[in-house]
Amino acid sequence: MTPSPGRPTEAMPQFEMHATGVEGATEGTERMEVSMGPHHPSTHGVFRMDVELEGETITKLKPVFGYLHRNHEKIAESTSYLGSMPYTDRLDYFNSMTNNWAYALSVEKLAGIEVPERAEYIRVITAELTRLQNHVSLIGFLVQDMGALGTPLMYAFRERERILDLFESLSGARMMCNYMRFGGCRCDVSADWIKQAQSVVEAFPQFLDEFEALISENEVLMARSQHVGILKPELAIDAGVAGPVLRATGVNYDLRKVDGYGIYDRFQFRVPLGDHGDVYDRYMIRVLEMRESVKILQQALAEIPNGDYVNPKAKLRGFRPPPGEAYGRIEAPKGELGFYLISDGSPKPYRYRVRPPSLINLTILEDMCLGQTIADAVIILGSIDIVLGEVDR
Amino acid sequence: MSLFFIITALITMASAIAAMTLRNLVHCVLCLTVTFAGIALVFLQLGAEFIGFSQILVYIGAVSILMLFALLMTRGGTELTLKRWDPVHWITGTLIGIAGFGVMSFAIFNSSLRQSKIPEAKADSLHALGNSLLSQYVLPLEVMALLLTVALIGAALIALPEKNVFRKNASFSKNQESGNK
Amino acid sequence: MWFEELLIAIKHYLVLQMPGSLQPVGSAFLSCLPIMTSFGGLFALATLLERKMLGRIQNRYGPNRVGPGGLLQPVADGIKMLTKEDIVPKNADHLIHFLAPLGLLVSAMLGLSVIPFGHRLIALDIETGILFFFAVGAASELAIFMAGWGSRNKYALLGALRAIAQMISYEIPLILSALSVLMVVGSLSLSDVVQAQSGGIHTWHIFTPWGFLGCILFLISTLAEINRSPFDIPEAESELIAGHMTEYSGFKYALFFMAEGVAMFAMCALTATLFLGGYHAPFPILSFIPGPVWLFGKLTSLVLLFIWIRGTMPRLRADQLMEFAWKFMLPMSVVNLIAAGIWVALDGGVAAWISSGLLNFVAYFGWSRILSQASRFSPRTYRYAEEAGVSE
Amino acid sequence: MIGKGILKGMVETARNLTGSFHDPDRLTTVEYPEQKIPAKENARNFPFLIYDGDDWETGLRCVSCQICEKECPPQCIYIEKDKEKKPDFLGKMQMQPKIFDIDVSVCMGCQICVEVCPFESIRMDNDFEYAGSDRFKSLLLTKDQLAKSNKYYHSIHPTEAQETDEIRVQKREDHLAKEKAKAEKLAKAKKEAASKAALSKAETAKEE
Repeated sequence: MTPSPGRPTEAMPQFEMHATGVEGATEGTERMEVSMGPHHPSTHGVFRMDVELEGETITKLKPVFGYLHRNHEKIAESTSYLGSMPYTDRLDYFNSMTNNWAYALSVEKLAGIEVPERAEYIRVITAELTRLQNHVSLIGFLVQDMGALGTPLMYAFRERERILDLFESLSGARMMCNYMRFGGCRCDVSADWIKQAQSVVEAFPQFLDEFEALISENEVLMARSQHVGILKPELAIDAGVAGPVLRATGVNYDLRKVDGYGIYDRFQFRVPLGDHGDVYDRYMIRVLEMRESVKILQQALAEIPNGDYVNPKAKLRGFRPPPGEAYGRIEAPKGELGFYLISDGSPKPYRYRVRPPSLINLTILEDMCLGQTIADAVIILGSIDIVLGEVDR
Repeated sequence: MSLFFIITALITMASAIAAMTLRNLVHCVLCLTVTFAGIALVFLQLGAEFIGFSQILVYIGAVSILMLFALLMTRGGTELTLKRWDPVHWITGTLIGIAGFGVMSFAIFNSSLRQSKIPEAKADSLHALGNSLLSQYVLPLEVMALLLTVALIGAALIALPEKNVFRKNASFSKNQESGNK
Repeated sequence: MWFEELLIAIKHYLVLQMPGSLQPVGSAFLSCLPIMTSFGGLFALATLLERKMLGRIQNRYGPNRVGPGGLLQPVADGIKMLTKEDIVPKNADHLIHFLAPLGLLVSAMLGLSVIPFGHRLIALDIETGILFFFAVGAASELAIFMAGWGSRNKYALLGALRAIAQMISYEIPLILSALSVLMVVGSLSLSDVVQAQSGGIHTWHIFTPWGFLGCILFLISTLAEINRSPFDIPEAESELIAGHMTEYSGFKYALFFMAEGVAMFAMCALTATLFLGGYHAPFPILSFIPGPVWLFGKLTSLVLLFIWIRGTMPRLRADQLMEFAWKFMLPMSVVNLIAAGIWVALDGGVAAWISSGLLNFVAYFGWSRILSQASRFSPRTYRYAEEAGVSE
Repeated sequence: MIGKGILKGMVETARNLTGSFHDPDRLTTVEYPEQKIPAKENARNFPFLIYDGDDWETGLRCVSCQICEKECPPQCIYIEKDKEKKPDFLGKMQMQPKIFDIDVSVCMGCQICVEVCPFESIRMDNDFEYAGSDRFKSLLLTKDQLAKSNKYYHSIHPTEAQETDEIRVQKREDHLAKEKAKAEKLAKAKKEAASKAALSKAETAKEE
């Protein structure tokens, strides 16, 4: 009367095989194709995975995207340099501040604009706050994908809300901040705002402790995520993966240290590294990165100097960089975000190209998913941390 | 012969016939389940609570599910492809049925059960059942238990996950190799 | 006692008013009616309670728009479900698709009939009560299969087969851990089980070594049996949309939920009966409060525990779930059965306490250590990059 | 030991469960239509046009220079110039828009129009309740819907409005100073001309 242990569900799908056309049988068992998405509840937006299954094991996975393609790069080539700034908000709509920064950085490189010190501090503060809110919502979503009925996600969103409130009182918008300008920022931060930010940052480690007590040592989470979706460091480097996904494989590569762009060389922080490159490592690396971000924020908020918030020489209207090309990159929360610009001296970029971390981290999805079950594919996708606005552009 | 028994018997027989004649195998199994339930009801009417509920637990809860699983794993639950009126099948089936029925009725008519009146269920029948199972019939019980354990271990062995062979097909690594060539 | 006697007197009076030939049917009807109505109402309240409590766990208010404090939310949900279009897929097997929710609800409701709600307050007092309970529970697997297969939907079928595999696997530890109680009590009748725990809180089975582990195992198996988090894999929305309920809408969908809710109550009531003293008060001094109140109190606290667990836990993967059932639950329930056997053999003295407690304790810690080493998961520590060794 | 992490997590949820009853830091929900969070001072949503005084048509600051139309990234602004001119706050005759439409279903609230406007006439509103029953018309805001008074601007963004007013006062002062200088120059020129004329007259008279 007892079914065999292990995976009794192995052979289930074969029933449907006759009803739906399925590719030819191999080695005696037939395979089933399942199309997960574009409106599947856990594909994080309009993303589709064409999965070929043997039992519940994935034998082939084809990511299909482009449902959200909006011609971002071409639009940017037909609008002014300033006009693309609000569009960069919509690339990775979780992290508009870092998107702004990366774009502003490349335009500044292109036109040789100096950035005042205060503006650099403001940029570091907003970028690290962005990293906090991105990572916190990501781990919330990841645990939600594992089936934790919203509780960790709600806690994560409660904290994210505090940071979004800061963004709103600074830039006017919660997510589409459009805050950076070439040579600085759009408006100044007030002493009051810095105080608010300090209180949010002070309270954040306590929240992280709570969150970790809630879920980090949960046996179910560990069983679900450890040794699942392993990414080898060699493959990660070959595929150009960057950000926490790369660091979870143990590769020490953080642009804040490597490039030292902005004023990151002034702050004391460490780069956490994983040893296994599995889902749990990617989760924990993000938690640890948040703790480091809190350290950076504490230093930056304490040390912020007075001065201009934007280079007074930078022109808002009629901005024409000299002919040339530039590539500016930063360590966005999701990985290396770069903008490559070619100017022909006109008010519009001749070529505008985004290096989206989400898309490039997504290329290794199949390599991580093969041989795992379909339930793992969901959390592996969740652990890569993609935003379809950036993947499709 | 109460009205209730007649209804039960009719349902049991009707579903048994349906289980034989329906073309969709899953429907057949579901009808068979109704037959099992009917038999359990007959047991209950005879006052054999333990056997009746065991019948439900084992046959409806497990055996029919086992059949359904087996069905889905092998045939895919689609319609039977047999010709409906294959005379050879029907004649052999009828002969086997008649033979089985004859043997059964011969056994029943010659058994001692028919002579004696059916005893009323005792209040401590359950205790008696348990005692006899663990004293008089302990050896058959142990043998059955051993057999089932062996079957369980065998099933577990068959179901052991095989080594993963899919990983080497990973698209990125493959593309990269072909790109390098 | 007075409350139970009052109810029974009312029922007898009502039965006597009926014509003689109708009396057996009428008596059965009058036994069923309170169970069906009270658990139907309780289900409605439990949905509200669940949403409210989950909301509070997640720092939200929960439903509070309909009626005072959201009290009428179940009514609104019910109306919504009733007025929704009942969609049956074109290719579905209509009869089976229709019968599945009914079968599930009936099997869940039947289980309640052998639960003693108070002294002599039991709809069906049979010698093999617990066997009846598990037997009708087993029928729900068939109903779930019917739902999954009848819908002609990949997700529904996958969900149904997962559910069945899971339910059959967890039925074994469920029955084995219940068996420890039956061994000690020496009867399959639930009224005998309750009667054995009538002496106050110290006689409850949960406060014995075998009863404690048995209760935990029973509760975990219960969670799996009724497909609740963290074992809600059959309806894991991140993988399988809604499992076997994918193709159901409107009132049939509501029936599924109702069946799940009633099954949860039935299981909780059984847990309370087997391990928590059933309808008995914890202290004899409090026995002036009617038995049903105690039982419902215990049942509600178990339901709250389930909601609490649901608010905390992620969900296991299907194969890990099976591994857990066969590698942890089954050995532990067998060990617990042995512990109960020791208890019976030593007749429940101090020696029995120590020996069966030690057995369970050693088995639990030893086995969980071995298992967690074998399954390779553990909390990790992380290293940080050296400042100098930045690699490009 | 299996179960330790789970127990830790359950303690945490229990703390949040009780905390949600007494700790406003935990229960952050605001029940929207009844309760509203006061808008942040910087909050922006869609642009509007400012007018001075009481009459929106005469007080409208916009001079239909069309810079915002050109700079708007999603190009949601549509302006047509009116043939008739009207005096602005400095008294100069300026162009005015005949049509000024903003399609808020296209607008992304990026604030670039505000930054590029040289006449302080377009600013960001913080009203977000734009839901309407008409899909197209109710989201196409016309000049009369867009025009809002300077007083309203002060009520939603007090600091920014103060700065804007200061800029305008400065502009007026500059203008007045310029006018004055111009007038003085003119007067001086006139005087000079007059004296010159007188001189020349005298000269001619002398000559005669």
